Amino acid sequence: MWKRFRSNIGAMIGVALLATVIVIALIAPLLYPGGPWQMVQRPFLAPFSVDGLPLGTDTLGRNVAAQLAYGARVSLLVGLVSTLVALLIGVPLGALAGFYGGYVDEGAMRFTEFFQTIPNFALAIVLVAIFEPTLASITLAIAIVSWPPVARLVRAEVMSVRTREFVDAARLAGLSKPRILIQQVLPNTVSPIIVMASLMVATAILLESSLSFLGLGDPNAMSWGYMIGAARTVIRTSWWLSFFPGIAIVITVLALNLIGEGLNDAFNPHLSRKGKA
Amino acid sequence: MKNYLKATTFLIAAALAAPLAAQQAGGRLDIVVQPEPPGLVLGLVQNGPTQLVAGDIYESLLRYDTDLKPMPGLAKSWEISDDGLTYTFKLQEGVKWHDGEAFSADDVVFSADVFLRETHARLRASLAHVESITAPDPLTVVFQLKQPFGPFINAFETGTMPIMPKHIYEGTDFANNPANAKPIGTGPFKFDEWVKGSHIHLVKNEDYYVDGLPYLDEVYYRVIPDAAARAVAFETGEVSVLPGGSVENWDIPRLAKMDGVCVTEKGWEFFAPHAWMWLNNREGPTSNQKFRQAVMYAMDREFMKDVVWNGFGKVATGPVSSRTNYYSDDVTMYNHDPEKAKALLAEMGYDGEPVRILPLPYGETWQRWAEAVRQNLSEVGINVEIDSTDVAGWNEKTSQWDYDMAFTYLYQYGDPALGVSRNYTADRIKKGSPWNNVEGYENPELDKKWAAAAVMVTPEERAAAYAEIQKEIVDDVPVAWMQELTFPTIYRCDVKDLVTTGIGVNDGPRNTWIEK
Amino acid sequence: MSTTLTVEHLTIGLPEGADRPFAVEDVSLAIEKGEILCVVGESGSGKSMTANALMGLLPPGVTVKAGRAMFEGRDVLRLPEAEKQALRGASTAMIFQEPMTALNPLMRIGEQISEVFAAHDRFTQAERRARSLDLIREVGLPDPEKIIRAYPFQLSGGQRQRAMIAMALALEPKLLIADEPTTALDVTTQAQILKLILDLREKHGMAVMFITHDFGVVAEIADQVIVMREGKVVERGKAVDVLENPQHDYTRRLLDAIPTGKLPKARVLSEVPALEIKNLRKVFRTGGGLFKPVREVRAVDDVSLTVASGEVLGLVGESGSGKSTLGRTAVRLVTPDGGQVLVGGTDLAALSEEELRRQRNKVQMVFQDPYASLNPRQRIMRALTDGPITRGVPKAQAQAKARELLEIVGLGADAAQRYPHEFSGGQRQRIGIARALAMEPDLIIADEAVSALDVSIQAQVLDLLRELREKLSLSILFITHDLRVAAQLCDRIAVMQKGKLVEIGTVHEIFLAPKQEYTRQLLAAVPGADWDQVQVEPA
Amino acid sequence: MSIIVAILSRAGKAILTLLAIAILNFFLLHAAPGDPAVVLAGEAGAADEQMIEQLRERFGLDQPLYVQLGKYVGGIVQLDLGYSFRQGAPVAQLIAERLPATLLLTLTAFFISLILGIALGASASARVGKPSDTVLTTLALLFYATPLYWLALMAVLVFSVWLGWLPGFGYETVGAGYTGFARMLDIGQHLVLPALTLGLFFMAVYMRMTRASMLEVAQLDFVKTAKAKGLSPREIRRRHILRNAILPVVTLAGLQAGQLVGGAVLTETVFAWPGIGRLMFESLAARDYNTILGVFLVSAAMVILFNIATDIVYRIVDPRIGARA
Repeated sequence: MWKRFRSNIGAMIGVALLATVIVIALIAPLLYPGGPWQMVQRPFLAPFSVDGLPLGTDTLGRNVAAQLAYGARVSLLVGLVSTLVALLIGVPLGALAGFYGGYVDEGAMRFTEFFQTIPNFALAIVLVAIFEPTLASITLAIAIVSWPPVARLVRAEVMSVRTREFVDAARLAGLSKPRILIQQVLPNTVSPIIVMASLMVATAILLESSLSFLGLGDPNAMSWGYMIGAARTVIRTSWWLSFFPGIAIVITVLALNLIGEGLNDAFNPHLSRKGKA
Repeated sequence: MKNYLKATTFLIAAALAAPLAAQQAGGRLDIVVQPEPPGLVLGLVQNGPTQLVAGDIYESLLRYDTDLKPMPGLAKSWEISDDGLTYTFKLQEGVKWHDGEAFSADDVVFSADVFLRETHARLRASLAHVESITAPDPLTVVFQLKQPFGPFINAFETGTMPIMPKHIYEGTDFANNPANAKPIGTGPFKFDEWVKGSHIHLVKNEDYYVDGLPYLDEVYYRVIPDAAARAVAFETGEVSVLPGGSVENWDIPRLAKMDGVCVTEKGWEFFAPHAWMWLNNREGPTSNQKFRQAVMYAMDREFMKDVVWNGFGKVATGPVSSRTNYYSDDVTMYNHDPEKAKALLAEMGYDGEPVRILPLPYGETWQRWAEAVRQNLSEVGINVEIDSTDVAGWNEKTSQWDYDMAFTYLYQYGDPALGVSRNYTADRIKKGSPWNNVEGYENPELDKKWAAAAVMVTPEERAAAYAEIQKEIVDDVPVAWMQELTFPTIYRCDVKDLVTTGIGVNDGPRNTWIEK
Repeated sequence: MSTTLTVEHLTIGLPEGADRPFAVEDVSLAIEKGEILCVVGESGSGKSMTANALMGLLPPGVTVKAGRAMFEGRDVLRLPEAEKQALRGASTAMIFQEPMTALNPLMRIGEQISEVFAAHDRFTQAERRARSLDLIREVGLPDPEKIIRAYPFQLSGGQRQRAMIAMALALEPKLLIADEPTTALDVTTQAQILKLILDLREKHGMAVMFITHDFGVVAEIADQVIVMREGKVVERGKAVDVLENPQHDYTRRLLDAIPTGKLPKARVLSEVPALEIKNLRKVFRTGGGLFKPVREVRAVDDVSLTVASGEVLGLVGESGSGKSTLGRTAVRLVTPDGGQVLVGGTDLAALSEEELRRQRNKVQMVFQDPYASLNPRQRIMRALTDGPITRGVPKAQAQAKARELLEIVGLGADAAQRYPHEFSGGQRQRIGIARALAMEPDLIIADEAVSALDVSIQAQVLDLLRELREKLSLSILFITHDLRVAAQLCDRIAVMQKGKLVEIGTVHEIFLAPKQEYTRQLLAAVPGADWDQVQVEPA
Repeated sequence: MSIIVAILSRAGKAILTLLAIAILNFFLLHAAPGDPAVVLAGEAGAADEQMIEQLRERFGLDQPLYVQLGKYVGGIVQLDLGYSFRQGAPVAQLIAERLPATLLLTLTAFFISLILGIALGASASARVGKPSDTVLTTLALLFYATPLYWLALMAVLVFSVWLGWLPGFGYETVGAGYTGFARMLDIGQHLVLPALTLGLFFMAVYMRMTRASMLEVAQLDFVKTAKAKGLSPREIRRRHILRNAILPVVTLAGLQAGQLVGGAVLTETVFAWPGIGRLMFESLAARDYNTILGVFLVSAAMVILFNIATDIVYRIVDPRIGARA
């Protein structure tokens, strides 16, 4: 599997890009000890116009490069944590629905459908507005609107794995149902969940940036969406203020997608297999 | 005083009565309105967007020039008795409501005494000084005051006392009157259509009582929710007027540089929007006077004005705007002095207890402003966090006193007694409103002085009293005064006579014409 | 007779990284007009690749490296794609193994047939329809008017395969290639389809290249046979000669491995029952909702039978006969609607969920699919010890036992540390057997335990079972669709049809003197039944 | 027949779902800090307690929560969405005024994205591995990774400001007085940028899905059958692969309807499109509960309609569904 993944050029590009973003996020405090909010120079300096400010300054004279680096922390954090939370909701729900079937399934699926019926971005906006924009509320809101596909996926996977004969064998071995679900069934649904999770991180980053863009970001956390939102009114005079964070989002989301696709191909070799005797 | 007022107004009235030959009739004007007004009946809703649009439809008795001197509105002349207790207005002749009914003094009495007393909180405060309102004849209205109240002459502005049609509203539930969907006023433009989310269309009032006015055939108020899109709309010529606040400040220089674009900072004199941060005087570090002073010294308000507001406006020196009557600059000046701020903090023994800043959720400028303040404060060692919320949350938090420092700005309506004292006297400490003494400042000495100054008869007495108040209160720093705001109006230069009064475009394009 | 197709020295290369360089190596063959050539081999022998190459249907990456295939005077391997396309469906036609998936599920049968005409631009719309109806009639499908409008899912497996054949025959091809067309079908259906192919050959005189793994089928229809192994032809000749007198070792092994009709001698059975099933009933209900009617299927309908201690009871039936449900009910993977399942005096059917878990070890199962029956994410050791440890066997003891069992089933103790994907299908079935044994059951239910295996592997697993039967005196309920397999291993055979027990008796009784008509039909349908008369092994 | 039954049963479920949404959101909104009376009073430029009390009474906010809920749900059952005190009009009327714009936007974006996505995905799959496939998939990946609003800003900048080809915002040319076809054309021009911006992301999604699905279906046995019949690759793709491949795409499109309607909020804001998404966003800041709830209900109903529509398409394309039920 690793071999297949490693031989996928797109996926390796994705890994390289994501690794770069992660490293930048990690060493941001070392690179820019003054933090992202420090006003270091005149506002609206164009990129490369002043030494030491390769990406210019923003509306308050803050270093765009520093903002980007710190923004990576927030974007990645929100993306990861919200995905984890979404998995924490979606996986158990989907697993129970798929494994026990019947009324459990019916109930869980109604619940899921219910959440899928509410336009998700609108719900996220309302949730963030209600809980007030903090990193926690944003993360939670994103998780709440993004778990239903997880539940559906896990349910479908569990239903398919459940009918495999080794599950019957486990029952015959006298294993209890919860144990079968956790030990036998769930480990076999991990691959598609990983693929989906990698794509969800990407979507979560986009969602966070959209919320920030609408002014529903955490004002104490520098994020890329915040940067674009703050810069959209000066997009005509200072293109770099919205361009660079936009590119950062595109690159990160792209990287995650490439990785997700690479994982998918690696997990499902039959789609890429080129014929066998 | 009476004569002084009359003399000026008549001069202006004369000037307006004889329009210059160069003025051309016809044409259409597109003005941005942001956000979309909740309703257009000015007697029910008086917020900015509503007044911007409804200011064309409704009128009051007076208008005010950029020096806050009254001019004729629905009243062609007025008289104030020497004891300052009787205000007598002579109304214009031949005025008709947009539905064709005749306008009379009864409408004025109904509006001020019945309708607005019920619906208009701010006016209600001024009307508390009024003994009676009467209409001795169809063209005369008399306001009889209980005691002299100098600022009362400023209460006849359109947004403060819009005259509503009695024949439509009398005896009805004002808020739910079906006629609210199609507002009827006496103004230069009539309501035609409101496409929600898109635009409001007004057409020329052919029967307007001033001959030859208005010049324009129609006015469109365009709803464009995004600031960047509004700028684009102006550039592409979709709209030709951007009222103050329509675009972010940093876009103004760019737009101003374009060919055929004019910018004016006039038109906000009457409102004199004054921005400050409420500092919660009740609890936390902000309850300490030294801390509040430290905040003042810590902030580089000149920088903020130059960078955040792109140089528009003026750093505030105290509670009264320099554009408002009775302003005094004989006060302590809080220049940017971090060392002094640190010293004050050390003196009070500030222990690093975090304080929250609640920015005003009115767009990027305000957000940046809060960020700049946070940065300044953190530089002197104050722990600051920005609280974020939307308009409703801001209202809730400020009116429930759930904040440490909260941005706000308020109009001053030309007189400290109308728009300043309400924020500092102890009797105005009331939960539930973000417009009163939200900071919880209590100073009984000053309370008395505020009260006395309001009812003094001569301007000279009042000026002296207010100067004293300002000197004292600035040392106390009940709130952190930030800046006198100006909201430059950007317009195409071929739009002439757009801003002619102290309330600018809110007065409606009554005299506006387009050069062809 | 003239030769329809001549293949000379055909070599097909596999893409890099495959397990061997060539799928097919130096294969030559010829088919006369009206002749049926059977290409026989196990999976991976290259028999299907050969067929695909002839049709120009090789998967991407797989290419013809050498050789030629002369058909109608042209080398079909070297034709430009457009000409290959014109040839396909018109002069050469092909039918496939899985009638379930070989038809487009979203198109009506009629459309799919007349599409052949459209592809080759023949006939008018009306003629196409008329011809489609004729074809449907010719392949023996009922009610052509209805079939033409039916979707594949509305047809049974056999009907679908007939529809496939109708498509293949549409333009009267000179060569029909049939790739395991009956493997997925029940025996009786298989017999009918084989007969249909024979009839059509008779009528149209086309050459047929018939690919199969089953020498029984070969015996039924072949004129000529070639046997392939790992891409090479190992034996060729007339069908009779190859069957009667195989020259090559591999052919002989294949023929031997086929569970022939030779009946083993009868054994003396114990009186003690290992399993008693009494009046067992199971009804499946599908649908049922606000607007949907409930559909009932009586999968097991009042069945009673006994498996004696040490006995192997064969349970035989076609798909849908309820034999698997009976097996699953007996281990209580399915809870019956009525009746008893007595194992050592305990009624499994009546146990509570909790009680059942404690008694689970009494009956164990060996499953059909060697790939699905082991958890790919667990080491073999886990699979073999999970059950015993749950039962309270100390871990060390369970592991020792597991190693021992792996030795017994012929894999060696070190297999315990490996993952399932490291094993072949036959090895996995051995692991499955070891897993069942680890529970020390009173009874093992083997549900089609050898059906998914190649014949030679099948033979090895059957040998193992026979060996274990002796060594451990196992009681086995052996469920299979294949009478020949049942005959090799079982003491008695029970025949099921549509949920009911039709007949039960010793192997000799069933094979030599079947009492029921259905049993006789089943026996007659076994491919190669004529060739391979039932013999009783001398005692 | 079975389609009608299926729709009826879905509609029944939908009504329950909508009620549940109403109740959930009712509690969510009332949990939000911010009192609509205070906001409204605040907007008036001044507020005193008398006024706020007056407003509370008018809104019914002085009553216990359960009474408010009961009234609201009671109203909904009678198709009454309540009254917006901020806007001074019945919510149903407010929404009705804005709904056509949103429907036009989302439907156009939906169909553009679905049709273009499927077409491009199919053509990419036909050229799999070739440069044109690489270009298409890379583009799709880029659209997929680009924030919607950013794309919108850029689109306005390029096509409206720099090139001047298309209007950058609004629903129609205000005051132009167009009627009939001219008006349709005018609205159409205004629609181009928002619909494309909203649709591009989903187009990318559907394109990738179609491509993958086509490649997967191409491996199936019946494709081999079709080839063996002598069909040309084009016909095989069109008649056999595509039809089977779009089924999962259609399902996905139905599932993503919620995202599409949600995405309209952003698009409507950037393009000043007078739809219900913007109405909701603006009402939120004013705590105009009834309006927000109304928009939620209507947009959820839209999502359900999209679902039913894709369901019908699915049933038409796939004969197995109706028969199985």
